[in-house]
Amino acid sequence: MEQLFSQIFVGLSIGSILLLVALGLTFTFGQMGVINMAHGEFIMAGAYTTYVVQQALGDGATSTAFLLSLPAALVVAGLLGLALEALLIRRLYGRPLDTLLVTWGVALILQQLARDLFGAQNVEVKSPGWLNGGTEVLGVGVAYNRIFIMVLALAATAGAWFVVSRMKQGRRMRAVMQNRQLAAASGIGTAAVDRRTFFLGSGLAGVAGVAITQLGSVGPTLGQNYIVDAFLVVVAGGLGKLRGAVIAALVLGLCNSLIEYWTEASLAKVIVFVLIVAFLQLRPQGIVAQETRGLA
Amino acid sequence: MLLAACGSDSGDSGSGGGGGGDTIKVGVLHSLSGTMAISEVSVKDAELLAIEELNAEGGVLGKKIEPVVEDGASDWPTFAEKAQKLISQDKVAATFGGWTSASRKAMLPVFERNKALLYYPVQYEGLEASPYIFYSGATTNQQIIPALEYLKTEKKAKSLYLVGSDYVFPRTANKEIKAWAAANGVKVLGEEYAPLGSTEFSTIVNKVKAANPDAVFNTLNGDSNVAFFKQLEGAGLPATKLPVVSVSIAEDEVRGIGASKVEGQIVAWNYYQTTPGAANEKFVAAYKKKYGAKRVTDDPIEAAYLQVKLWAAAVEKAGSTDVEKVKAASKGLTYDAPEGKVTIDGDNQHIYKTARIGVIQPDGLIKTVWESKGPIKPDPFLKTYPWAKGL
Amino acid sequence: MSALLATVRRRVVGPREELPARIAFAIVAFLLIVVAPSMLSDFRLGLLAKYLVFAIVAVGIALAWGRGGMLVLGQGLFFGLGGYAMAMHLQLAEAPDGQPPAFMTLTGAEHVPGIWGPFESTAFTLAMVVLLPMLAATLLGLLVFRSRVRGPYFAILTQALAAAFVIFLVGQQQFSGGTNGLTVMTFFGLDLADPDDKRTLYLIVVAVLALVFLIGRQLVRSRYGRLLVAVRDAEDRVRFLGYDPTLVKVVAFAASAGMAGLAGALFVPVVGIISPASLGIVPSIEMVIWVAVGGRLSLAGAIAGAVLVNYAKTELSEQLPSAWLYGQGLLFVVVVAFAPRGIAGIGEWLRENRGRLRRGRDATPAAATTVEEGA
Amino acid sequence: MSPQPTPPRAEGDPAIRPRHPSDPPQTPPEKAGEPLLRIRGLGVQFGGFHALTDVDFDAREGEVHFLIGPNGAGKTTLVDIITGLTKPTTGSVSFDGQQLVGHKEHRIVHFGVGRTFQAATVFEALTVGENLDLAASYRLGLRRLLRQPRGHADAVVEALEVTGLADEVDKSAGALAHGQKQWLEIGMLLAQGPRLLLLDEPVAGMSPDERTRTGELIRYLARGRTVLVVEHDMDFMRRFADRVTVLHEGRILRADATVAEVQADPTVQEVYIGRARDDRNSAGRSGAAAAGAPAASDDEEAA
Repeated sequence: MEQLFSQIFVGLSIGSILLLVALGLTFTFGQMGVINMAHGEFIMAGAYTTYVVQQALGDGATSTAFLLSLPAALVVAGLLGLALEALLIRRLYGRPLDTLLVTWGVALILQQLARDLFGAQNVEVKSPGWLNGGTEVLGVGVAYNRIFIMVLALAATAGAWFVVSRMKQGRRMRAVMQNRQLAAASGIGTAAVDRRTFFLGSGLAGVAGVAITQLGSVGPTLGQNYIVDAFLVVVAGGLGKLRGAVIAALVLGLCNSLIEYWTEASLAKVIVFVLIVAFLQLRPQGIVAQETRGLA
Repeated sequence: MLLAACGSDSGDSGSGGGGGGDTIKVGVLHSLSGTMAISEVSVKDAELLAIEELNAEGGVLGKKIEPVVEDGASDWPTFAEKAQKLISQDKVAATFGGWTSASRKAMLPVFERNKALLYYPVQYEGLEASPYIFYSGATTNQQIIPALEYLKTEKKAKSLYLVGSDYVFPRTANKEIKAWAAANGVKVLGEEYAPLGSTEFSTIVNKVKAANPDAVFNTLNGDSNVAFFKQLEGAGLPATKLPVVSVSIAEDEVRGIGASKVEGQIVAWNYYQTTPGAANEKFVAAYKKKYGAKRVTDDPIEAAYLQVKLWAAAVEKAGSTDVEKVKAASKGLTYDAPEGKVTIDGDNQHIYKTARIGVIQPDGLIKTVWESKGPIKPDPFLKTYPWAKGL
Repeated sequence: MSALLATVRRRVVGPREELPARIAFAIVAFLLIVVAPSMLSDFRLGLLAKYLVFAIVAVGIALAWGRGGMLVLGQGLFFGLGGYAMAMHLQLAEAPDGQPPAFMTLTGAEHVPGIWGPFESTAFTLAMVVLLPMLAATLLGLLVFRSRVRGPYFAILTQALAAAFVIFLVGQQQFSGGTNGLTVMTFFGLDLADPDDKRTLYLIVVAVLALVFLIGRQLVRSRYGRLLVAVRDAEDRVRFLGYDPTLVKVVAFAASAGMAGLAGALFVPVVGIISPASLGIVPSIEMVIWVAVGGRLSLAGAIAGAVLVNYAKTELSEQLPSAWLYGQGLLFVVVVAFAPRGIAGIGEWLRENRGRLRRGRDATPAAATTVEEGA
Repeated sequence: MSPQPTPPRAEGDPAIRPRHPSDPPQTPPEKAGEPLLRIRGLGVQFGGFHALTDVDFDAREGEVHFLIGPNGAGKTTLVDIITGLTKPTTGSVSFDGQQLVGHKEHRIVHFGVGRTFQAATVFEALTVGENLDLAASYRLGLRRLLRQPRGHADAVVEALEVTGLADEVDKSAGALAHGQKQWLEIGMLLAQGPRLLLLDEPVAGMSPDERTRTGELIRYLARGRTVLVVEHDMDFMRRFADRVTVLHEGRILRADATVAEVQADPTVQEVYIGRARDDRNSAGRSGAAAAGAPAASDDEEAA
């Protein structure tokens, strides 16, 4: 029983990591329909930002540096996203497969750039003291860094939800995503909205990068580990649906941890992939579907 | 156009070439790009240092050694392809290369086919002795078995949990460990593998915790170690409560992981930067002088360095770079390496090595806490161990 | 009026430039069969063989992606199925009587895994090399296309499957050899160390590539080929013409999978090893770039792309490993974003504009210069 | 840029001569036998929205049956249901005794039902001839599809002839003028030899000449077939319809009537005039719609 609780906690913890890395994609992929394969590299950029901030502030200020990295990573990754949107993606609207390949090329370049800037060796991001160690809740050992990531995922999701549904900016965003022509005709500057959506989506990847520094060390290929999972979360959740992404991330996290407990890590990953493919057979539109009429 | 671009470098591939002209060519074949570059670049650096030193002393057979450096790109077919290129196009006298078992397995047929020499510098899972490969890293009985003996005698461990990355070395090593454990009255409570590069160890840590072993034997690769140790600590199992012996973390990896994250962990190797002796002091100084004071030496780096010196000594002794003559001259050859005196075993072309157990210090260096009584004879097939019969 | 219709009725529709194409085919065949083996060293010829193996994959991708609009990011899966099937057979064949195949020294297993059994048979293996990937693709295609998963979703799904396949192979070391993969020394009596035998192997690769190219060409030029283009551009319209787009796509997807499997099977003797590292997300997407560079709409372009990109990789990564990684990224960006028709597009552009160039600037533009991409 | 569409070539062929108002009605509706298409109790909901409610509808062989109604009346939805694109919530659609509901789109085509779309969809990367050939080949098995085609089938030649696209046979369909694309799409239907044709706004965006030409095409098609036309253009309807059914807010307002009956129907006028007034108010359009000529053609809307 205690083991089951333990695994449920692990599942929620994996789920919150998945949610964090996929959150930005619900904007860029889900809403704009842009398949940004460099999303993983934006995560990596967020992680390296944490490293740079830490180096700049010195050893004494680990805690401050870490907290400061959150907004810094948001801005750095967001700006990278903005540049990508302006230079390339803008020219490729309506060519989703080409966008996918082009952004993959950008991902390769960013990886090599990281290698040249920071070395092929992984770099170490020190954890603030309050993230080390753990405690026991209901007989279940919980690490502080995992709790932090859950809280961060929750906060980021709430923030994203707030922007989308409560702010004027967010309403415009939704208007553009639902009907680009109509929105343009109603006087919304769709290009500006696209830019902001992309900034937000990419920035969230940067925030995820900060969290991921607390799991392992930081290297140029860090983003690659998450990109496929992140896309699967968005696809399974239903495009552009925050609610769907949350459910999908948590369900996938739980599936992963429970299956891994009964089998082994590699097999669990394979089984989860196969389950997603099977699920998409039943519900190609994902968990939360947009009501549409016909195909048009 | 394409054909012209491919070049027309024809010629036969004789064995043990590289001797024409004023120089002797040798191949240096490691991953300079891709995921393995992290580890292999340092090893390549060590080999180039050794070559430089040899050249400064006049080369071998009065000729300068000319290294031909190739990138295996962390891709096993590329290793095979580049090995073929070094042999048939560059006609190198010998090749120093490889890190992963997979890259060695990919190159092995190439060297055997062409009757050319490969020197391989990394500890590995054993169960191999190619007549065309010299193994300068440890085999199982020089690293893993001493580490197990240490756990059993010094740490009084009666039960073990095995955790490794999902690839060949951990799986094969764990098979050997289980056989050893069965014969030594030690219980293996579980065996878990994480996908390479994985940073998600919560479930594995939960399983370890539930099993409550006396010690963990860790064959995780590089980065995964950080996540594993962090999650162990988060689950209330720091190094002080649960000893973990790792066989894939050396000083160079600690540099990337961050010493603070693995401080106090136990490792098993044959050489540390802190290993005493004049030969090592000279080696460490030379390495830091050439590559920077921040760089560290470790077991594979030292093995890479010493294997170049061993090859040169064999060539001098044979008076030729001919492969068969070098092989013959290598039998029983000794050399004063940084790790101490090493000897080539004539039968399996492995090296006698001293086993050393160490503990990672806050500064990232490793302090020896136990060492074997003198160099251990290499036994890749574990023929002298009755418990290993079934393997 | 009726005279015009009479000519329409009689005219052969389709290939309009049959002769130049045949001459080009003959020249390339001559270069590959006669010139290359006599001019290149054994090592270089081996490399060329590898490039040509990749070209086989590229033909399949051009078919599925260029013609069918299915961006296949998981060809590594099919390449691997063919490759492992062949490697299993070759390892069994190489193993001395009564001894286990070479990879088992590591796993220490007592018995050859059951799944290896049928691969003792040469006929079974040769069939499986093509059929196994085709079956897998058919099954996947029927499931996925029927629920109208397409475009980027399909691409991501195939990518995830390639990733899952790699994790599976690595984890099932007892029958797959794990990360080490499987190495082979011989190929149906050919000794892979022997230069003459390697030359024979090279010629086999050339022959298979020619065959695959001709099959691909027939597919493209048949009514089916047009149907595939129609499905790419307006899948729903095709449905209302009475065709089932699912089946149309499955055929192209399965054909491309079969070609990838065949290539995988030849990759094994040419390179001597097959391992999960050659099949994952990154190698699979690299396969797509060959085709993007060569020209996704042209089978010949795809072949040229595979050979050129891999040649550039060999050369550049030898001299400037870091530059190659930037170069590869840039290649993706520049070709896909700004020259989606690739190398083949240059030739087409020249042909389309030949008249105009000759006539000068004031001449009227040639009709229909826009070939829309089916992205 | 694009060449002018070929002018109508109808002279000399009585079958595709424009119909004059003085002509007698071609089909005696009351006397026709079993309807080819019979729809009963059809209803469909999207979420909570009732797109169609309790629709009964018949169409007989040889008639050109217009389906009219304001936007959102459910015309296209009805066509979607007949062709299998949308699944109805209730009701049945039988075609020549064959139940269509529940069959996949491509199966329904094999029963002899063909349709066009509001926005002409032809395969732009293929030539005109290839488009028609593809349409004509839909009954071939995979083995024959894999052969390289030689020459054109009679059905393709007929379609070229009737649509006046013979000169453009090797032209890429993407390079055709707008009207020509519409004709090509109709020609593709023709090449398939269906017994029921559903045309969704076939004259949207066309010039008056092109409309006339299209109308003639439709009359040609109706020989031995049933043609169901969804249209906004009242003038076009008056010139070419045999029978008219009016839909409004998902219900049948007037079923199976003649043009004259519809024009005289006060409820129909009310629906259209009310709508025309709305249009005027919202878009500031000049009120072209007078009683008897209910709605302006909706080119902009259909584009």
